Amino acid sequence: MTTPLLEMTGVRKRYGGVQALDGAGLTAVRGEVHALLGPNGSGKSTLDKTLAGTVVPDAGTIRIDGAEARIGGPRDAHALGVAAVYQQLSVVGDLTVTQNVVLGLEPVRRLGFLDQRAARDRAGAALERFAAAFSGRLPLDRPAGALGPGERQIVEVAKALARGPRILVLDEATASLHKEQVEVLFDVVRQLRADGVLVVFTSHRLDEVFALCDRATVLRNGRTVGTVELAATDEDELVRLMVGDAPHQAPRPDVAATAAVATSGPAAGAPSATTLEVRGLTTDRLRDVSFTVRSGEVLGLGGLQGQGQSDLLLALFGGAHVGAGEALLDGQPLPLGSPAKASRAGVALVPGDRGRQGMFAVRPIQENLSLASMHRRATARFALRSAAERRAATSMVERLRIKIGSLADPVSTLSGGNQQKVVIGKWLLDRPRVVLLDDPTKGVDVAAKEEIYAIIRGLAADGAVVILNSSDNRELTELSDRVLVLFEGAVAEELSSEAISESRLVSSALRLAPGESL
Amino acid sequence: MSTPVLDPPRRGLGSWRPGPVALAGAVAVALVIAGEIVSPGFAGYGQLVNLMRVAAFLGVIAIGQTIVILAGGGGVDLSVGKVATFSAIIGSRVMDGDDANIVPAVALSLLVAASIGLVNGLGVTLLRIPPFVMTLGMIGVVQGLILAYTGGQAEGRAAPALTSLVNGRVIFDLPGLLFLWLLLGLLAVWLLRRTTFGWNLFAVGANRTAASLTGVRVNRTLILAYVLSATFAGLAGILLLGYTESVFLDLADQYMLPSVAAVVIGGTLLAGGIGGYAGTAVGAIVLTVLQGLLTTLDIGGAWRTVVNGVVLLVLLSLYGRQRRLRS
Amino acid sequence: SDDDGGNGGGGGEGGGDQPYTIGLSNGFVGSEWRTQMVEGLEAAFAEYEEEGVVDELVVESADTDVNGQIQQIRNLINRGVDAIIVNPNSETALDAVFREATGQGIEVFAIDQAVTSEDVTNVVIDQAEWARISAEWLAEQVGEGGNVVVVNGIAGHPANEMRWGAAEEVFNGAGVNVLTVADGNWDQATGQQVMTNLLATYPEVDGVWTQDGMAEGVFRAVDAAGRLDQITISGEARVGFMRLWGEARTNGFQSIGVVNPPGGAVSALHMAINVLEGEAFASGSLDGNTVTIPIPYTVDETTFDQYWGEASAESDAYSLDGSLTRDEAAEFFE
Amino acid sequence: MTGVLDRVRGVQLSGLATVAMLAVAVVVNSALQPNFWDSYALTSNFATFVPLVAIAVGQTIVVLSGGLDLSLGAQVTLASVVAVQIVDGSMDRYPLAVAAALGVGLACGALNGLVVALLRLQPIVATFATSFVYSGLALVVLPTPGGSVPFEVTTAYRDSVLGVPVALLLIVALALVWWVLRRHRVLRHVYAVGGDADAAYASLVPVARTRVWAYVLGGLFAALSALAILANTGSGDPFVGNELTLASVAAVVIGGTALTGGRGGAGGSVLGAIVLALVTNIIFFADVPTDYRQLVNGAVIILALALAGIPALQKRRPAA
Ligand SMILES: Nc1ncnc2c1ncn2[C@@H]1O[C@H](COP(=O)(O)OP(=O)(O)OP(=O)(O)O)[C@@H](O)[C@H]1O
Ligand SMILES: Nc1ncnc2c1ncn2[C@@H]1O[C@H](COP(=O)(O)OP(=O)(O)OP(=O)(O)O)[C@@H](O)[C@H]1O
Ligand SMILES: [Mg+2]
Ligand SMILES: [Mg+2]
Repeated sequence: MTTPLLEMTGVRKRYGGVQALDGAGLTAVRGEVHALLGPNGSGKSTLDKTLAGTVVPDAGTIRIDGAEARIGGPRDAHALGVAAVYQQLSVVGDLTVTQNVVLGLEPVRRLGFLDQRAARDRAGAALERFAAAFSGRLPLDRPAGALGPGERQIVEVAKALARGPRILVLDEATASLHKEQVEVLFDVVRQLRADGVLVVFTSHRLDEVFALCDRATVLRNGRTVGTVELAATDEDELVRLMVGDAPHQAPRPDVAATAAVATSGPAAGAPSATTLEVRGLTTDRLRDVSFTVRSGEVLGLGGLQGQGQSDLLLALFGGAHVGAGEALLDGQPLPLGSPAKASRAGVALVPGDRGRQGMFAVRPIQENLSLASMHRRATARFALRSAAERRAATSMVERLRIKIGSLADPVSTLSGGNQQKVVIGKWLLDRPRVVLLDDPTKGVDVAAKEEIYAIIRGLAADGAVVILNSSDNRELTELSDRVLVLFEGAVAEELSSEAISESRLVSSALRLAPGESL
Repeated sequence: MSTPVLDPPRRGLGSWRPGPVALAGAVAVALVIAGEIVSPGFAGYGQLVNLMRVAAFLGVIAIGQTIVILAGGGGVDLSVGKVATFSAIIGSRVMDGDDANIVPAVALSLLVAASIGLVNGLGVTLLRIPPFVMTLGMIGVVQGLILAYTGGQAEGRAAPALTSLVNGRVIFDLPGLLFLWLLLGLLAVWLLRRTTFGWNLFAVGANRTAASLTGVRVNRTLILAYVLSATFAGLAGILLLGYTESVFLDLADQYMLPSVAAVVIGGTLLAGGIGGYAGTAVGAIVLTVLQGLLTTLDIGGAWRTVVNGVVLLVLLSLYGRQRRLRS
Repeated sequence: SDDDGGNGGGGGEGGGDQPYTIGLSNGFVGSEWRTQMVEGLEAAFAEYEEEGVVDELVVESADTDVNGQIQQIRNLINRGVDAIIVNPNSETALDAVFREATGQGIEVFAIDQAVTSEDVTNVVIDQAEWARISAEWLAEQVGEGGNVVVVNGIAGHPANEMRWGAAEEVFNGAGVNVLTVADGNWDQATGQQVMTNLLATYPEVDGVWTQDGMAEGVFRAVDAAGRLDQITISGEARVGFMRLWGEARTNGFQSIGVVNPPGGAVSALHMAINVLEGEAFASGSLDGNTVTIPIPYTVDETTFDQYWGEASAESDAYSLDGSLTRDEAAEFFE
Repeated sequence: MTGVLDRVRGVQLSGLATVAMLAVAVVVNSALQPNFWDSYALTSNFATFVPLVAIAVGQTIVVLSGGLDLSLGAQVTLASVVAVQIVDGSMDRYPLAVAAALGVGLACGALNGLVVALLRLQPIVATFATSFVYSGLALVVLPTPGGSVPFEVTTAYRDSVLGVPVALLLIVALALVWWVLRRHRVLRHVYAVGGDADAAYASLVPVARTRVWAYVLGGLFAALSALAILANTGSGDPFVGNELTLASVAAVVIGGTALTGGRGGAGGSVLGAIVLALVTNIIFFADVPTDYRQLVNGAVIILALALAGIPALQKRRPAA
């Protein structure tokens, strides 16, 4: 066997009290797409970052082409031919797409003056391969901040490619992409493989892993538990590797049954019948959306991502400017235009962008969980009682099985999946009547996903109105009672429960006539 | 961590690091000891009480500054000094040396201060003027108000009751001012750690978008923060009036930037969302002790200024540091 | 005239061109002293106005830096004034703009703080003399070998340096020990805090020499330490301080207040009118470009009752004042 | 897609808002001041603008990098007193004095960059601390006002070439320097670091070095401001520049640059500085009663700050 292109061994990294990596390793050869898998918080991103130079490990060796590599920063990694697409994007919103693609490696003339034409050419060349993923012309001169999340993700990939890497790290690079964009990306990755590049690929979507990757290394609790040939492995086995030998944990029944019951205050009791009726809702990005949902129902939102699903949820929560239309909750008009009022009317939103919209990274887990509902427990809605707050938060931590050290730790120290549970948990304490979920399992591992599914079902069972947007058609199929397929901000089709299937969702999203197949 | 949390963070013994409050406290003690060495008498009981008394004004002004800075988004209130001055000027004119007028005088001063804070808050939220320049502009406006109100001649005098409240010795020869400060400090800590307002404030400072999408009334919280800032500044002005007994046109102006420095030395991040008042209070003491120490050093004004800057830098590098890019 | 026609008004046309327009440039408003200065000038101006000698007083008064004051003066030039009375923010940094003014035939008078420019007539009291009077008094009180501390204004500020230079000489000559020199920013509250620190670390102090705005703060600090009977304070001629002084007199407290008159602006106005009328300074009244106006009077034990009687109705911030009469001003001219 | 439109409109608007304010200020000022367009008035006005314009350009660069420099005014003071001590009235030594001023700006900027980028102190308080160091040193260098600038320099500064004030040419030159810098890699990196330091770091931008550069450039512009002040005042003063600091921040914001960094440019700040200076003029020539002038001035400045923010207001309306 030839020397592996990349060999990482015994990598350790500690963050305060958290041992993120505890002797992790990864060995891969050139011309390979190597999956890096593991549950949330298992250390995948941290391992990727030690390779890309943004994290300096406490211990461990990295060999590239057999030679020991000292990677003290991104520049060292670059010199060794490593380029990375991070889970947290590194696109600068105020710079144009071109400027982002060449950032840090700008072509210059004499004395460091920029060569704008060369920059444009280079960016154009890098984005050319993804032309199919952009609807119109390549947005070379647009500020990156004006692009949609999927487009931004593509720019990020193009930026990494423009660096001509020997090793390309893709950390959940498909999380914000819709199906076609994923296909374009996969084609590019396959081309790179053919050119001898090593691609380290992390995703929680196992179908993608099987479709693209050759081998997979699995991390658990910061340790490498094994590397498998994917051709000789099935999904169950992979899952078993990821979650360990412990029997695949089914959600505890009490989670489903009582998830929506707040700790203090009257028990929810018999589910009251609630109806949400939306009439002619029109915003910048929505056109005349109307529908009705009843308590106990999960209404799915399907279609290509970016067709207005997130905007619909945001608008119902008062986070978008509403041009026309109204929403009635049990016949009472819902105040649109103020999230504060919406939340007091009993609406909850689990937003799509957890980091930006859902959590307070530097604040303790305690506060993150308490915030939405604390006024209910406070004396005169003002003075907090710490015991009550702690009890409420602890109950949620237990119920959702959030893996934490202490309630006082900043929520940023949790893994992505556990952060997501905190974001959901804060609303469960508020006993919402309408729950709006925007891609609630994005970046969440298999086990946590199942738990979140149970929570969603429990909410509906308790009589809440649930509206769920998901980029994962399987998830929609599994959870929804009905699905509204959106296209360009309007309802293109409504699928009743019998009609919901993954293939139907795909074809409907692409606006193919029913029956016509892909 | 000085973050107001309900239970203390668990730390391994090996990773123990003094929090900003402890560190700032240690610095204060070190400065006092250094002071005693270079000029004996500096650590005497009477002098320590005096230093604490002087620190109290900065400490009270910095309550509001802490609140505003915690609110994030570049939050800072540069108008605190001017507002304190204005409040003292109003208070002095209305009470005019008569105990009977204390209540209306204080009420009017605080009301005017709070309204200035309200305007700051409205400018920052509704007009979206960056706090730094909004409150900077407000300095000019308040100075204008002072001139228009006084015609350039401050009048009146502190009421004797106010003076004895501030300067009078209560127990252990401690002036009433210190007990007032303690009371206000506890109020501030309670407000930040144990009220919905406090937690909303931290949330707004940590992530404004997320706060709004969690149902927090962001603008209301911010406006209240600026109102509180100006009100505490106004209160400090009144206390300063009790201390000096008479006012003049730039009585408290010099507290503008030191109030920010006290907050930062106390470990609160200017980016918002992290910190608390306990640190600020110690920060105010540190700065005051430093000033006292520099005063007693006979090194000439120019070098004294240089030393002041250098020591400030050292203090800041002990704590107020930003996070690294590389972990 | 070298005037390029830009400025209106009567600049550059020589004397006797009534009525005159007078400009005032004041670069600092954070003090009552300055307010008194402006108000005094306005009152004196009104008298001339009634006589038809002058028609407009253009006041530029705002907190500003040297640049801002340059802009103030340029605005006055553009306004076409005949004379500018300026309380300068810098001894030297306005030189160039003063040349612009005189280049357009405008007469410029500096008050309170002398400037270096040859194009300007300084109408000021002798700051060194002002400091010397109180320093000599204090030196006498504490006696040879006595210990004093000093609470000064702002280090590097010309008036501060001039005053302290003179006072230091007095103390050296009298064998008085200066324990330390601290800065009180010409600010009562700072003065009070600084003095409190000094009292703790210099227990052996017998006297304090301080300058105008800070004396009241110093007094309160010494009073709070209960040491008014041991420590002599050089005070100021301001109502606030004099009230404290008067109250403490019954216990034998003594002090001194040398008047630093805001009315200097009025004296300068009289001079300006004379100059605009074409009068020339008498030989001997000019020292270089400086007319030194006498210090009006000094408040001390012997004169306290007299001056307190006149001033006690004023507010605390009121400075005892004095200015030349028109006749006295005329004596400086040929 | 509306996002893009909003954005493009926003960018143009923020420039437009400043230009509109300038236009209004000029119209109002010339209406109130009959001789506004006369040669002396023009020359003297521009002569007053240059120091603030220069320091505002420097502040812009620091702000774009995500920082703030509260010591720029003290740097102006220090650079000016060092230069005036060297030149001491002699034209022969003027080039040396210019070099020394720039050297001071460079050194101060480097120290600020060091404490902010390498020690990672928070810019507002760190530069507040260094401002003590610089203003203290200025007093050491020049304990009391004095020294003189060569007559040739002060005269040339007030002169005009073919009817165009030299000071105006200097302002144009400053804008030109900015225009050139914008085309340099360092400025691109400044924008990236101010926009998103983490992203820039991960994208191979030398973040710390870029921050140091931003403060150094700020210091160099402060030095230029010092030279302009010297030419304007003709002599040295150890307090001369200190109050320019806060005004420079106001000019930056009125010019449409975001204090959060990464967005804006010095072109706006140049106009913003001029607007600020004109406001003072307007209030003077409008004969606002003395006691109310400062009030009106403050209110007008807040109004200008609000107007400068309107484009951002429109841009931000759609949530998320
Ligand atoms: N900057 C940090 N500070 C503190 N703890 C951290 C930090 N980054 C990661 N961690 C912790 O390290 C562990 C590993 O995190 P990492 O992001 O590598 O997990 P991951 O496998 O990528 O998870 P996910 O699938 O959710 O992305 C987690 O427990 C996380 O909480
Ligand atoms: N998330 C919150 N943070 C802080 N204060 C809150 C929050 N939610 C509500 N409050 C406070 O509670 C007060 C009352 O709110 P409101 O009347 O809308 O609640 P409600 O809908 O009546 O509550 P409930 O749902 O329990 O009946 C508000 O003025 C607000 O200050
Ligand atoms: Mg990850
Ligand atoms: Mg409610």
